[in-house]
Amino acid sequence: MHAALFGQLTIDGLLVGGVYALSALGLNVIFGVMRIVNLAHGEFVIGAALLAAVLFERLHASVLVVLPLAFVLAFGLGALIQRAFLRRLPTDLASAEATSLLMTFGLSYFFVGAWLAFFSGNFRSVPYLTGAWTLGPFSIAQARLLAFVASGIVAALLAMLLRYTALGRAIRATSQNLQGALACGVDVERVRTLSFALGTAIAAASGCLLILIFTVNPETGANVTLASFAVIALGGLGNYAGTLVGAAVIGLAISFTGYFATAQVAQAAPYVLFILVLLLRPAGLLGKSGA
Amino acid sequence: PHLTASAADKPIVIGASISETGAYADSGKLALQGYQLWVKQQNAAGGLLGRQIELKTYDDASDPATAVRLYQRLIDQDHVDLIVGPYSSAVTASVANVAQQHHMPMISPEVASTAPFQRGLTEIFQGIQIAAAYVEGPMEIAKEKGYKSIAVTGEDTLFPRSVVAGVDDLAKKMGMTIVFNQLYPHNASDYSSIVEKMKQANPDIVIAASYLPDSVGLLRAMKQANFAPKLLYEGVGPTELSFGTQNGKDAEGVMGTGNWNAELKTQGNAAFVKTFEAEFGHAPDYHAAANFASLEVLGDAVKRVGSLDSAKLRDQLATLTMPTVMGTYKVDPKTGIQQGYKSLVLQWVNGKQFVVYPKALAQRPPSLPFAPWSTR
Amino acid sequence: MSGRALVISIIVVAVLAAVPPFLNGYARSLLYITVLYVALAYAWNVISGYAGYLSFGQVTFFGLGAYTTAIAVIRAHLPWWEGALLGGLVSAALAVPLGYLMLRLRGAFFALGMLGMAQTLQVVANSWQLTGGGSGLFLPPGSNALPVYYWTLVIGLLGFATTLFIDRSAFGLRLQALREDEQVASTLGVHVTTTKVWAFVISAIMPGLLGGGYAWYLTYVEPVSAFATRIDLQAVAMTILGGIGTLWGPLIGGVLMSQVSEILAAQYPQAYLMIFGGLVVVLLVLLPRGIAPAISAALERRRARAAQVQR
Amino acid sequence: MSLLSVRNLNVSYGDFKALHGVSLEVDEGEIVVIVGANGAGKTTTMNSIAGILRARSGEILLSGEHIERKSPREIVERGLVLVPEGRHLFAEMTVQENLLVGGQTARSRRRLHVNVRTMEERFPILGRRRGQAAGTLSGGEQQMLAIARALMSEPRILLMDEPSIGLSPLLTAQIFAMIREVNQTGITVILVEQNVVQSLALATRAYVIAEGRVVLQGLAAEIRGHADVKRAYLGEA
Amino acid sequence: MSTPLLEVENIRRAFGGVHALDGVSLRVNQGEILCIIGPNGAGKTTLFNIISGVMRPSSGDVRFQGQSIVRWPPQRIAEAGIARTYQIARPFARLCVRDNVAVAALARERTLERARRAAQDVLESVGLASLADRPAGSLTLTQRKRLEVARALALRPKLLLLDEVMAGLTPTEIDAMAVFIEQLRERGIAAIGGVEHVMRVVMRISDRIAVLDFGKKIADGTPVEIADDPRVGEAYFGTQIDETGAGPSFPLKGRP
Ligand SMILES: Nc1ncnc2c1ncn2[C@@H]1O[C@H](COP(=O)(O)OP(=O)(O)OP(=O)(O)O)[C@@H](O)[C@H]1O
Ligand SMILES: Nc1ncnc2c1ncn2[C@@H]1O[C@H](COP(=O)(O)OP(=O)(O)OP(=O)(O)O)[C@@H](O)[C@H]1O
Ligand SMILES: [Mg+2]
Ligand SMILES: [Mg+2]
Repeated sequence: MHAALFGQLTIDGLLVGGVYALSALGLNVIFGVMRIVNLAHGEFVIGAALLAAVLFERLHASVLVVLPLAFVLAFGLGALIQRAFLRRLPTDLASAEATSLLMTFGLSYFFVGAWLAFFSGNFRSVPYLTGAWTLGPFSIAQARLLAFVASGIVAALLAMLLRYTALGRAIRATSQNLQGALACGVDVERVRTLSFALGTAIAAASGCLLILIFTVNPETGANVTLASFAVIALGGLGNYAGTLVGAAVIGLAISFTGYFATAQVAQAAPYVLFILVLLLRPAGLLGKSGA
Repeated sequence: PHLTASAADKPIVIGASISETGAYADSGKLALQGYQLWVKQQNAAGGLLGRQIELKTYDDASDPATAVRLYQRLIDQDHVDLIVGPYSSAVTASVANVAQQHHMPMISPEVASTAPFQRGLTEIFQGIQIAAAYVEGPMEIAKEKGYKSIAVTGEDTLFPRSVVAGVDDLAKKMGMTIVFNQLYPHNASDYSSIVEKMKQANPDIVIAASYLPDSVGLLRAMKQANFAPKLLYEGVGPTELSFGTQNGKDAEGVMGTGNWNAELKTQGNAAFVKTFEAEFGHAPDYHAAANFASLEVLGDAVKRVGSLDSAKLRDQLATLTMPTVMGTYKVDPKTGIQQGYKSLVLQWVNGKQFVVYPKALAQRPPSLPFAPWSTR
Repeated sequence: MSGRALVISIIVVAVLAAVPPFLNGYARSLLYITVLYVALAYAWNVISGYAGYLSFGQVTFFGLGAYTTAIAVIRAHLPWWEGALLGGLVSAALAVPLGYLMLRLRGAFFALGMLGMAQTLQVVANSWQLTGGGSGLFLPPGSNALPVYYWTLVIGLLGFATTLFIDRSAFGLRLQALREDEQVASTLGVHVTTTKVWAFVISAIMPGLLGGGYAWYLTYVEPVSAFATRIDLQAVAMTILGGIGTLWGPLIGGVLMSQVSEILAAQYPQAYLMIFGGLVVVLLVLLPRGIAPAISAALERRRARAAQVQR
Repeated sequence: MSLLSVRNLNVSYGDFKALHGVSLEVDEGEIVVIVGANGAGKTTTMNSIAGILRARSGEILLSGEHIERKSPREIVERGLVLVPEGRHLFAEMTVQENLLVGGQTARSRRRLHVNVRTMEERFPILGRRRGQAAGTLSGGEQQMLAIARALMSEPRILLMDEPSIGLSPLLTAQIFAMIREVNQTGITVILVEQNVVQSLALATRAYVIAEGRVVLQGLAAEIRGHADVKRAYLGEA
Repeated sequence: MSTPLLEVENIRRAFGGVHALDGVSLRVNQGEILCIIGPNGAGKTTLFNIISGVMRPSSGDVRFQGQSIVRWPPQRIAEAGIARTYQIARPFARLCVRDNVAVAALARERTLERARRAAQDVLESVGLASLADRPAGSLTLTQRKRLEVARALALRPKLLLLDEVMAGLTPTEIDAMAVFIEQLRERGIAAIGGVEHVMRVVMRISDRIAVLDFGKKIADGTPVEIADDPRVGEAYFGTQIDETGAGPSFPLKGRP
């Protein structure tokens, strides 16, 4: 194989991985703190993506302008959902995990319906920065690079929030040790609401970037949820650094299998990879392997 | 159903399911408007057999099981007098069986693949040009220009497969070689790998049997990989008007197959376009036209038969030759496969679609080669 | 099951068996779909309700059954029901190794792992010559829905009977023990892996058998609709709303939800998904344990009150 | 008025009733020890006081104010803080971050950082391990961190659940010395311990809990001499 | 000498850097009662986990009636005749008490009905019969501990591993449990008890006592020998001599 081709596939894979990374980070923040796998995650991504597309069509608004707007809207929406519904789920029930999964499943149906009513079933994308820069033998898609860089910035902001602010410490403390956080007087209810809101907002941000690369309609959210879950399953649930690695692995797997096998194989690659990794290392690639 | 005295005052009900939601939702709205326009015009002109016409539609969410149940509901519970088919090939394949069992003739306005018609069913009729003929146009154009090598791709589902099924034979006949042939699955999202592979194969022309989302995705991936073949054909995607809005200048030069065009000099077409725009405030596309034309044919058949007798209606639809906004309707009486309508190759030039093939109907010659990305 | 419940069940079954020939095609189809989903819900309830392994991918076996049947009918010219039986067998055969593999995962990992499995099989169906790739497979047209309905009804009854059996058998007790605590169950002599793989196989055979009927009913099989996640999620929602891990839950949830969704889909096609999803959320807030447990709790209370009054 | 009074506390886990009407009184400046066998309900009592568990019924008053319906945060803000059983450190966060979370109810950033420095002076080993992940500390260091983290919120009353668990005799002695020191700075201490001998030596008063009930209470010395206690907990006939 | 019922040979098990068990060997004969004492974290539970098959040792062997069982799955070990209780009671919360025991009885009985009857008998013997229909999640701590024992007994074991069954019991209950354990000997069931404190009882019921400390066995002998062993006194009771000097007091807590 030519080195150039290898490089090109690597670039393509990493750039795609970048966008998945952001969406998966949002999912992982929610899981880390609330221990809920949010099946409606993809719907938040897609909702924001479609909003960005519609605002671009109607008002020629740049996604970079829409992104903060969507972030704020989704933040509010996430807080509302947590307060109104998720908080009401009983936690002492033996089937608590099933109930929370089902509730987020119900939410996902609701939002697919809502987006259909809102945006129609049309497939949309945003023709913004559709070109590519050439760098020696490589071509680097502008939108992908932008999405990658923006993902990186949002991820870095998130990392900074988590590391250097009181709220971030409270979030990490709660996800690492609920009992300890309670004992320290962390307002866990508030942390949960903020985490769900934050996870949702990050989903929305990733949606605004995703739309630069993919063509989506309201029913493509489930794919995003699955891919994001595959990413965090690879990187380790609750492990934020692992998420980035997982996303890179998934992106590369899609890119290389797509080239050397078929597009069909590439489509299945995230799941196959995720199942394999789980069977070999139940805690994920970077997770500590259990006893 | 037989006419009784009281039934004569009741409107004739035409039933159909529409994919208003689901995978094929894009086209659903315009398809419905095509129906609605015809019903409105026909009612204004006195209806059918002296009775008013009413349209009864449900949303099948592009799901075959749902569609089957809805057609049964239309026939068994709502007792509609006539039916027309649903949108997608997959949904139609199952619904055709319901029509067959109830002996209700059914025109499928938008099913281009012939597979559903080759199962010995006697009640369904194809209301659109067959898929296998789609690629003739672009290949003829390519041959004229002396292009030799072809890369073939497309979504791996019924209709796109029928589109590319004939490429092999045609290529042999025309002395061209296929250097790449690989499909991608439904709901694919990332096309960069497949485009990279095509680029490595270095073909003169790319034939992609794609719908709207994948044709946009492919085009974008090609631009990003800086890959521009001399001719780019992308199935039915480019015939959608939103192909233009979603791609802007990048759409320039892309070809696709349409079954209809606003400028087409078919019977009643100009009036159709004008009234449609007046009615709905936007331009019709081929979905609207195909569905409108199917009702034109059905209405005409009813008039000729003079009743709603389904057996006679069936025979009439099988043998009828009739001009519509789409061209001339004529099917193979045995299978119901369309023989009359011709497909058109459209090309985006200066932000608009033009018919470039067949020559007789062309509004302008094809603009080739497809410009390299660096020169745009 | 009490004597009265038994009598009611027999009457219900008799009606379900006797009425369809007199119904029009639409009512029959509606009944078929209802019974189909109830049967799928019963299948799902075994692995997810009794064994505690929430699966979002039992549709894998539904699709497998559909394809096996289509291939058997088209290639081997078998009658469809033989094909469907074969579909059940193939599903069971796949479920054994798959169970050994996948049941090592827990919680959301198993749930989404199974979802991924369905996606993977869809990809296989999409790229394989034998399955017709993306074009799918056409079965001979002109099929009559009635035999498929009875087939489905019988499997639904089998599902009910299996659940009844699980509720009162050694196997069922072991299953529930491992749901509560696998490690403890194993040190008490429960063959944990074998037991849960059996449960998984039961939860796979039924969709395999049902998928065959579905293929014959639709006369067409293609990857997207055969492995549609929404089929699975619908069965999941029905079971949990009805009451997960209970005998009556899948029935109550299945009948209720399929009727509600049919009405919603016909009346408010645009708002259907929103209402359906909203309903799930609201019901979960109100009845987190599902309808069947809520009913039995209410009955329990009434009985207690009656007993008090008597005293 | 006592600083903390717990009256008739009933707590359940699902259907399982863990506490049956537990009552306690703690005065300002005391060290009160609660002893009892594994599973007697000591941790349940402590967690309920700290607001981490919700009692079915009963009252908890801190300086006369009802706190049984208050959130853990509100309780910490009122000066009652728990060093939980099993430490519950934030294992992947640094020592310093753990302290910062402990002080997150602080009124100002300045105050927060002053407190961190104070803790690092008081526990020099923590100062030296400032940047190390808490999970990699040794058992004794972890326990010190747990106590320091609790002290970060400047409590009036400190609840400690088995602080000596898993510690060597030397470290246990150090921790107990530290508890006395903390108490001497004016902080009231409630201590749960299975290390009956040492804790009774340290405490002013003691409660014995069995099966979710207070079965004995009194001055530490009296309890130490009680026949039942000798037999059940000290292995003496 | 006949082969011992159970032989544990040079078992090692590490968690990360912690050596929970560091070359421990033990023997238990038919009908013998062995108590393992040692502070928190000495490795008692880990040893039980290894014997009962829920955990694999890093190295070493376990033989039961002469056969190596160290690679067997837990259910096979249970069927062979080793039953255990869990230190922290782990009832099947949503199952009723009788069914909790019936699960274990199924290893010996062929039908569910007979297993339930056998379960009822066992429940009688531990004094839980009146609670047979209650969900196990609603039991009190002592009741849960008894249920643990009942489930283990329902397996009709040859060897019973009792992990801290005394902990948390009141003095009277401790006495009752001691009597119960002594009766095991009469029924020919061997037992290994892991006991953290309550030395008085340990001395009374044990045929032999093994002392674990920091994952190592530091002594093994009859109660009298153990009481006299200077090493034990030093390592286990040494620094903890009660200030009244009245003999062994509460043991040390675990490792640093
Ligand atoms: N989350 C829980 N769910 C159910 N039961 C519980 C839970 N936590 C504790 N219990 C039970 O409540 C009782 C009291 O437990 P608690 O932890 O308060 O005891 P403790 O006195 O602190 O014991 P230890 O000395 O072991 O720390 C025990 O029987 C225990 O099994
Ligand atoms: N799964 C595990 N992962 C990591 N460390 C473990 C694990 N299980 C036990 N340990 C460690 O191994 C050592 C021995 O633990 P074990 O539970 O066997 O002690 P024990 O003698 O039963 O103590 P106790 O009296 O407290 O029950 C302890 O330091 C413990 O922390
Ligand atoms: Mg405790
Ligand atoms: Mg232990």
